[in-house]
Amino acid sequence: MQWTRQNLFSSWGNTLTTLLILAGLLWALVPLLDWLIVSADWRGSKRVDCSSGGACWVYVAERFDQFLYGFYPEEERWRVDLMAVVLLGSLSLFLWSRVSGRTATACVFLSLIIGWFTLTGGESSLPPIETRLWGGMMLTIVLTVGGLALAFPVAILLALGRRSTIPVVKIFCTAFIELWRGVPLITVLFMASVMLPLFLPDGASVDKLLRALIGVSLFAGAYLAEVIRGGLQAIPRGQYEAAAALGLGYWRTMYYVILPQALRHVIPGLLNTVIALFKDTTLVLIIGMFDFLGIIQASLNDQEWLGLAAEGYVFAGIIYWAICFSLSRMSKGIELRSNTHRV
Amino acid sequence: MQILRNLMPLVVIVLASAGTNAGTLDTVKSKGAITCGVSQGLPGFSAPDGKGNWIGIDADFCRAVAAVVLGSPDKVKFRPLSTKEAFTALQFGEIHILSRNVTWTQTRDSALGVNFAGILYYDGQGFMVRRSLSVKSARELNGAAVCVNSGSTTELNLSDYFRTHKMKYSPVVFEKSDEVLAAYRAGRCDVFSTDQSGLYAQRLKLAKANEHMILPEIISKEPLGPAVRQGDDQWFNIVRWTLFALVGAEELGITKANIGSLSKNTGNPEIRRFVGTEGKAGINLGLDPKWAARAVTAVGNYGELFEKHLGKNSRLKISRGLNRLWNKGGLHYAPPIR
Amino acid sequence: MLIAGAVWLLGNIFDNLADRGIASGFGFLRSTAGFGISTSLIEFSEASSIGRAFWVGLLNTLLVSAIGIVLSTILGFAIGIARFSSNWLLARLAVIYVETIRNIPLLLQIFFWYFAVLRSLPGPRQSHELGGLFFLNNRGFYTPSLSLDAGGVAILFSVILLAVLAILKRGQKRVVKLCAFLASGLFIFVAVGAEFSLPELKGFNFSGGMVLSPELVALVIALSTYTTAFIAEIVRAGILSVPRGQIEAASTLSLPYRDQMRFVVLPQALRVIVPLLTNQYLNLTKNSSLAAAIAFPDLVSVFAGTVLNITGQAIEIIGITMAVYLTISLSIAFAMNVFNRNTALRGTSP
Amino acid sequence: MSEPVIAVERVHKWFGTHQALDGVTLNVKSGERIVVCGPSGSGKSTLVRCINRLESTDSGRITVNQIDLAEGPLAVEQVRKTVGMVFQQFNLFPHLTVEENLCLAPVRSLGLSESVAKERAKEYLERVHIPEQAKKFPLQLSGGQQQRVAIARALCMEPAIMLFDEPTSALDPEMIKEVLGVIAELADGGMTMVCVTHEMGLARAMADRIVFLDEGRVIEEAPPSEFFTAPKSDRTKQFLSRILQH
Repeated sequence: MQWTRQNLFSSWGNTLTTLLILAGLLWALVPLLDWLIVSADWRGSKRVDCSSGGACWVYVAERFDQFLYGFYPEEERWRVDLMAVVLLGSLSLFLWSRVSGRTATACVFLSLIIGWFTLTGGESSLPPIETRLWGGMMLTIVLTVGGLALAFPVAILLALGRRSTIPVVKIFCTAFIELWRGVPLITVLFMASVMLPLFLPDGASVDKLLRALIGVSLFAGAYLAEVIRGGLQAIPRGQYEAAAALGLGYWRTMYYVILPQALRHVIPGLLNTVIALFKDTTLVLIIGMFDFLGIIQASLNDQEWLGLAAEGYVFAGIIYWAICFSLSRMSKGIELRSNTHRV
Repeated sequence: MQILRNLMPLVVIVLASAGTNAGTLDTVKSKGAITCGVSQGLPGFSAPDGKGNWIGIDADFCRAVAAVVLGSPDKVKFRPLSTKEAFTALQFGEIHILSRNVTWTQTRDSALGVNFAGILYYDGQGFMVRRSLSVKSARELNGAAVCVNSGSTTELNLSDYFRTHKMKYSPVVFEKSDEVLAAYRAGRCDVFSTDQSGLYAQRLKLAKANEHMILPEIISKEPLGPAVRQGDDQWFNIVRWTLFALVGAEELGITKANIGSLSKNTGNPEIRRFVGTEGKAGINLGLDPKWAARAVTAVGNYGELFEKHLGKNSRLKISRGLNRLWNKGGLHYAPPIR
Repeated sequence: MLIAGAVWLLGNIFDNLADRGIASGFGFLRSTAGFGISTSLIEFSEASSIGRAFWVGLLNTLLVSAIGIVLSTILGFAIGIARFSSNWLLARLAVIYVETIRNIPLLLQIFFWYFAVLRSLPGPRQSHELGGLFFLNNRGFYTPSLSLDAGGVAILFSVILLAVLAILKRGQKRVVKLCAFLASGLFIFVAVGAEFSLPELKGFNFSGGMVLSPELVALVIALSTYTTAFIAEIVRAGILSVPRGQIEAASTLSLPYRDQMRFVVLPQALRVIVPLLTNQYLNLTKNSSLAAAIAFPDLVSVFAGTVLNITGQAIEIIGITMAVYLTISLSIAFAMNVFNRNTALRGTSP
Repeated sequence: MSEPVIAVERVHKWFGTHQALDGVTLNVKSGERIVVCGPSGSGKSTLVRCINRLESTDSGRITVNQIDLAEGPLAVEQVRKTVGMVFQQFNLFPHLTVEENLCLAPVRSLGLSESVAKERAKEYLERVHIPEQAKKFPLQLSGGQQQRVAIARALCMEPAIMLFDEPTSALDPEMIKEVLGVIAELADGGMTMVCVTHEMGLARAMADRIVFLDEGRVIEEAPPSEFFTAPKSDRTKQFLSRILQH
């Protein structure tokens, strides 16, 4: 009672606001929840099972596998599942305090390389699966994780280069970073998909997915570089001087002393870049790839399930939201924890 | 700097090798497969089925070339391309044939570094409208909002047509055809305009297809056909003659079903030359005498292809119209094989 | 040496293109466009040049960005401040807004708004109507328009300029001043004889008047609601960065809450907010390129879309497009830096 | 006249598990000058901050001019208009000039016209002996000058009561003097004051009564003559001996 009075009805202006909001919520939420849950169709397998006028979740359930795997052949989907487990496993090494960050990073990169070969089936006895068949959430994750993995080493070099004392290196790195940060991702993707072949020898073709990955990683690399640079700037001069006094050269100083500290500082920033990139991968649908959003959009034109755009978009929204929100919580958690450490 | 200096020779090699043209035929033979650029999904021309196999007349044309060159229609890798990527992919040798519903125009032939090998389908841009608008002719479309796909001649033809007839229109241009359809379906436009074949295909994707009608006017010439890269005449000839072989076979009455028996026992010299029991047309192409026969065995003659994918045996039910043979009132005419 | 290398590389690429029979150079900008564009701020017809089509696209990009920046700034500040509201419900609602919007991809939101807008509106023949002047349907929002001669444009421009000056100049009665300016502007307007054009239903669509297309509306809504969430977070961080003592001092002086915000907290929070705001403005401008997905003729859609498809000159076109965005980014950054130096740093320099 | 202007009755205040005020009772009559002292963490600042509701109380009652602070926002508003406060950290608005700092509240909350407010600002700046600094920004001034501006800012609201929360603790020794001078002048003018300070000199010179707090409790309350010469409790003696040693 006391709480309600203080927080909702403390003055007449406040009361009015409260009432207005409540009315608005009632007006918007009730029909929404009704459509989403109460009168929605959950069971069945055919279009005719959706007759109640609520959301038709039957369609999502029917297409769920495709939303996850795209056109990846059904009998080979175990590869995707396996690699997802391997990737998650190696990522979780970061949370295990007995494994050093360096080892965990190495494991993640190793699992990515294994993952690529397993999924494509190249250089192994598995039947090859062309990347154009990849799609859905799997493609979204490949683009995000792969793009980041390719971008990460570049980003570190760029960040170091931007702080370099050699003018040419510094100018080059600064220009490179600012160029990619100054243009929209969509033009980068256009560039990668249309212009990249120009730099290759005749007849050699780069896989379309690989091209998108290169585009994504150039873009992500520039943003990551700035995040890492922030971490480098936070390292006190004394650390450099101490390392120099111990006779470590530039690269050793960076590798053993500066980078480990700098990267730990910017973990929240890195995670935020991951979230941004995860959302930005949706842009590949404009260059004709079927990522999670792309495949949902494509399925909206399916004869059987026409007119279910709202369900498709709402489902996509919920999934993206759930993933991004948990990642951002994680980032905030780490930030708080490291702040308490510092104090 | 050191890195750059080390990279320089590599760049030089890359660029130097970019200038040389290895024969496409040799490349294809050594790779054992043809890479074929197709559309990203246009029923009747090239569209993936539930298992990811590419179905359609464009796709089958590539299979025919594969049968001619490599002996098997299965030795094709399909690469779905957007219009934007299509020509660059061909220019830079990522694909060996572009067999996608692209229009043969003078600019494309001369400025884009590609050569069209012939015409597989005589198409023309048309209009689809809702029946409820009670429009009978495209001449009544003054002031209409028109949904079109970016990246083909569609936009240009559209504006030419409206300019010629002194009508106004408002273009709503999307990057992908799925989005064009979605917008038309949502009522954003009065008119959906694209190649007529495409209209028939897209109409299938509408909830109630018979509520929409395709107007009689064809406002453009859209000769669709396979294209190859400029500068490799041998490969160009192979692709072009594969197309002629398919059309020629129909004229000669050679079908997928009867080619087996015909190649053994026929006295018709034209057919004998076609199936390779007489003459050496194939040798000149850098192939063997049985080349044309393999094309027909693999996919059938042009008429069979048409009816299977576009005509009465398909869901599209497009009438042959201009795509009949020359001696039946159409435009398809194959030079003689001799 | 780097530059020499780059020049050499570029030269090679163009040689390659020539070898392959691909046209190169910027000559295509002068050739006739031959296609139509639905929304254009300047005169454009099919007979105009491709170069002009470029300007149409660029102006549309700038239009969307400018509207988006204004809207998202206003909304962002409102929601950022709402998070400190004493009304629990309002504060929660602000949090929910921010956390929902910023965790869903923008492209998805654009699609959502576009099809939501299209679906909720009737066809042209069943338009919602307001006094025969305004019409709303799924082809857009039609309003009467004014056509002005050059003199009229000059007057309009000067009136707007004066109005802006009136706002910038900190005077107590600036609202009154502003109204006076606008009223006199309107008067001059009518006096010089501006021509009104009314929308009317002709055939199956409206013609005449001015129209806001659904694409523009959806894009602006999506861009500004999305950016609002980020700006709200920045505003919140800015407000949190103001020392508690400042608010305590203001409240012991019995300043009303509104004035505490307006005169004490916000001016100081701006020092933190403005540099971060720059990034959001840049992002919004870059994100406006997603217009290509819903048929709004912005720079990417017109130039890197239609023109690229027609001419096939990928290098020139992508190059120009990127250069334009880079220029816009750098100019916004520069303008915000100047603004930052002039206002936000007031009082901190010795 | 016997009615106290500030009445603090058995006030308790907790910060989490820490008890800052433990049943404090204090009455201040009009024109009276109270100095609150005690070791750090004894709750002195909290007490003053409770008087104008910068902190809420957990139990007990505080009235200022017979207005109960617990009554709600309006009551607090009314009280704050008559109570000025000076902080340890000055809390001047760094983005406004000295003059703007002084004029803001009179214009915005008392509704004075700008010219009247400026007149008043000039008058009080003269009172604190820095009329020449009106156009400067706070950060361009020395600490002592800033604190004097803060005092002038509070005075511009023409309060009946002034609260000082360790006004000299953040200052260099040489600056302390100029601030103390201003406070002493105010005291001579008959203003009701409650001042938290470690400056025993100030306490001795101007206080009518000294209140000694420890661990949130009032240990001793006495006129300065009595307080310094004959403290009653041991805790006070201990405190005094420590503070007066240097």
